[in-house]
Amino acid sequence: MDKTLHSLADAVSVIPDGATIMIGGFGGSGAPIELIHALIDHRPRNLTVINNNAGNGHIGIAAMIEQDMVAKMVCSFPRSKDPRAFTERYLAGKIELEIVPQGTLAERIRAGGAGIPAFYTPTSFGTELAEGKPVEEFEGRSYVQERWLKADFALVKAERGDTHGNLTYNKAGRNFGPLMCMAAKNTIVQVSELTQPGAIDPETVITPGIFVNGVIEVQNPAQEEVLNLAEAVYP
Amino acid sequence: MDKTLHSLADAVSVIPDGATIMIGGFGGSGAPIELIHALIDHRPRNLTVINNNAGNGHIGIAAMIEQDMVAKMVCSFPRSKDPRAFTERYLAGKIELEIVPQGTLAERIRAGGAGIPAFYTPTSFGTELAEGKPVEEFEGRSYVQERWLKADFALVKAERGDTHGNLTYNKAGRNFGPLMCMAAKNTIVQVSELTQPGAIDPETVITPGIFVNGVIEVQNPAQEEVLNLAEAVYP
Amino acid sequence: MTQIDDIKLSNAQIAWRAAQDIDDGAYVNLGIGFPEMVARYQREGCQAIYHTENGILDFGAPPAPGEEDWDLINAGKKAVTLNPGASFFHHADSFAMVRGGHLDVAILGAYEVAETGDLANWSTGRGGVPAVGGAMDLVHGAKRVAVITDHLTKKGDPKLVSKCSLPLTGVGCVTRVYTSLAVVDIEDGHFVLHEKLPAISFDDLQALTGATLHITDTVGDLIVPEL
Amino acid sequence: MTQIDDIKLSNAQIAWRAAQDIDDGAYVNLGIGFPEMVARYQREGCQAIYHTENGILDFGAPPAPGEEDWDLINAGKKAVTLNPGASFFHHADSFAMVRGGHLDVAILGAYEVAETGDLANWSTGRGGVPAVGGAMDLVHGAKRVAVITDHLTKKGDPKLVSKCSLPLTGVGCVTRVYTSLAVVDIEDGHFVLHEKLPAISFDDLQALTGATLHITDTVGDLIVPEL
Repeated sequence: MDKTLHSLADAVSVIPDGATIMIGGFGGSGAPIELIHALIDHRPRNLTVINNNAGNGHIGIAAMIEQDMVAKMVCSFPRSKDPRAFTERYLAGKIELEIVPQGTLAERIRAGGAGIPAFYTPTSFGTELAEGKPVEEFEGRSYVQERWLKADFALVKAERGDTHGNLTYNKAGRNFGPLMCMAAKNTIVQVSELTQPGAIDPETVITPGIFVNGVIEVQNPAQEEVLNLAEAVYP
Repeated sequence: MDKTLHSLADAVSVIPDGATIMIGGFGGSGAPIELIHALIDHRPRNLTVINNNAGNGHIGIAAMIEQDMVAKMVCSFPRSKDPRAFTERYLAGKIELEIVPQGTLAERIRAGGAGIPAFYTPTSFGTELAEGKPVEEFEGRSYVQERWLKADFALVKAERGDTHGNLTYNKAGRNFGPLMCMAAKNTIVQVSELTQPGAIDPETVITPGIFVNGVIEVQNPAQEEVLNLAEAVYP
Repeated sequence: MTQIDDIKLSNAQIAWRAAQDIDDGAYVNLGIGFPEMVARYQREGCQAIYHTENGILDFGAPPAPGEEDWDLINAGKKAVTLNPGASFFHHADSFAMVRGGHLDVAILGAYEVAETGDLANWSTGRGGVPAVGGAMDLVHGAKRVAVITDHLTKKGDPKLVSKCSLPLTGVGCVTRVYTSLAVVDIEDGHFVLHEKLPAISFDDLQALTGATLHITDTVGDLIVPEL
Repeated sequence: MTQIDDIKLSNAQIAWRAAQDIDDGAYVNLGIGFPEMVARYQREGCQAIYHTENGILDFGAPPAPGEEDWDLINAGKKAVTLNPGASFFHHADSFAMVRGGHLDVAILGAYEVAETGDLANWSTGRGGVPAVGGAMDLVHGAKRVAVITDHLTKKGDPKLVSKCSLPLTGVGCVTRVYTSLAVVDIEDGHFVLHEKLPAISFDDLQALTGATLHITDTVGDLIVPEL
């Protein structure tokens, strides 16, 4: 078994129009810029993108939005230093938004990966984000029922990987990565260093390979924040 | 801040009669034998114990049962090589049993730690273990509603720990430990090696200290399976 | 009727047959006991990755006697070793793998399997101490749930039945049964005969089966090496 | 009435006051923006442990300019450093800490706080792009949810009200409000005045507050250093 992918273009070539894609990252930390830019080259349209944010500047998810690839964003915080790509299209009614509290977003993704179709959370009870959702009382307190979130694909950035798909992450770049790996039918991961099985201590594996379908090595990957500070634009 | 506990006796002295206690371990792996035996010395009664199993031989949880400390076991598999302590009392109606599918047990404990009062699982649908539980259909499939599980105390065995309560585990001894640390009001952990904060790589911490109330160093801890092979008895 | 005991497969042979359907790189959970035997008969050139409920992926063969590390065990509490690429995780992550549909196949034992795919394998319903372990999770999680079993109970009753009489482990979950006499698929609420021992006639096999055996395609010969 | 602008606390002073209630070893989440300032004024000998939603426990001060590691950021996407004893975890574990009641205190900003403890701090309700982040999780998770805020809006309206007019972040969640004029507790659906600036009279403070200020015990003087 070898899950190695041999080019970024190949890695994302399987993603069709209309796909739902989870993209790892919190702001720029953990954003799989090289995979996203390869996806922009491939240019599927009408995508639903699940990410904590909605892009920043003119690279990464913001660039996907600028290229009119994204029909809907599912996120907790569609704001950034330079949110124009999303903001303009949202205010013009050209992109749909599902706003989800951050912890609920994380838990819905985990639930999708863990086979839990629904769960109850105190989060959002009594607010407009709970409208239309079932409410149930447990032990005298009210909770909102939330559903799992799954995707056709996940694009994730990790630090070390092996050819079986075992992963470690870099610092707070971990964020949604391990959850999204679980919740997508096809999880594609870019790693800074691709190793043979056995090179990662089994105690320190964060994402076991069972959750990963393909790994591609991208040495010295770009950091979204650094690109934005340099006012980078893609393509 | 220093969560160091200075004796096993002190560590468990806060556990009163009637407490609900989660005890880590899967069979002998991860069983916090020294903490359990200190608890036997302290001898609270009428306890509810949550563990995957129900003791083996005449040490650990089996010895707690033999000392008539346990009123109820919550577990998935109350069988072992030498299950007499539990079996005899169970068949005599002297100990209560709540049998929970293993994955549901794990998820209920995680839910307790994560503030999720209830969730839906396909597990046990249509079986006698789902009797009396709400059933709901999602996307054409039926699921059983399960509730969170919490405890007053957790007794857990870890490998390395620091004085802030950050933990790593040893191999498959990890099992329920990280979940139980989350789900108890007061989590007491024995570690083979107690270090200062900073000694454990932040990337490799399995249980962050926020989930731990007290840590005590027990160097070269006993392994339950090894004790049982030697036919050990406690006290 | 043929003397069944003379022709039926041994447990090792049933395990061997089940192992032939496991692909290279498949993620597999083997139930405690008899199903663990399947790992011995992996096809040449195929390396499945074995999952154990207690938090290991890609464990290997048992260690040499005396070399056991009792913190490195499988769900049956037997000592194992690690393959390169192994990982450890806690129980909630382990059952996220199970429940979340990440395992390619789970192979379990059975008291009874119904033509509807219902499985009874955790309780004889006769009192004693109930113990379920991870069976109820596995049957609703793996992409494919297969059973290996003798075709008959020790008393000679069919284990393949129209409706389970024992407490259920799961509803409509089994899709293939490897028995000592046949390989039977479960499709749309029916047993469909996939392979049978050449030495047994269809009618004899039907007589030993508690529900109608359907035939939708050529029935293959169940041929297994001496083991 | 006193000239409020002459006597009211600066944001730094409000943050300082809130910091005085944080114990040594407390697990604390500070909202993005103004609340982050609280970390600067920790009491002598007190070392709180700061949590950030994006998966760090025990992060420290910002790095020197030019030393930023952009994979080491807080929820406000600002670069941070690590203290000894820090740990990383994924977002579901991070919000298990939040939702599971493991944080001792969360300190958040507010548009409005109602005497019922309701908080509005995520949406001005005026259109634009909604963005909630982790606020709705934090208000229902931490053992203690406190707010720091100016006592009045920029237009001079009370931010402490009988009922929030803006979209809610959470219901009945806030238990203490540190304002530019007072420290107000929320108990059983009432504002209870805990401390006020010596320079403002109770009546003047009441006039600037959108619901009745109750007094159940001695009202302390809100005394804060120059900052």
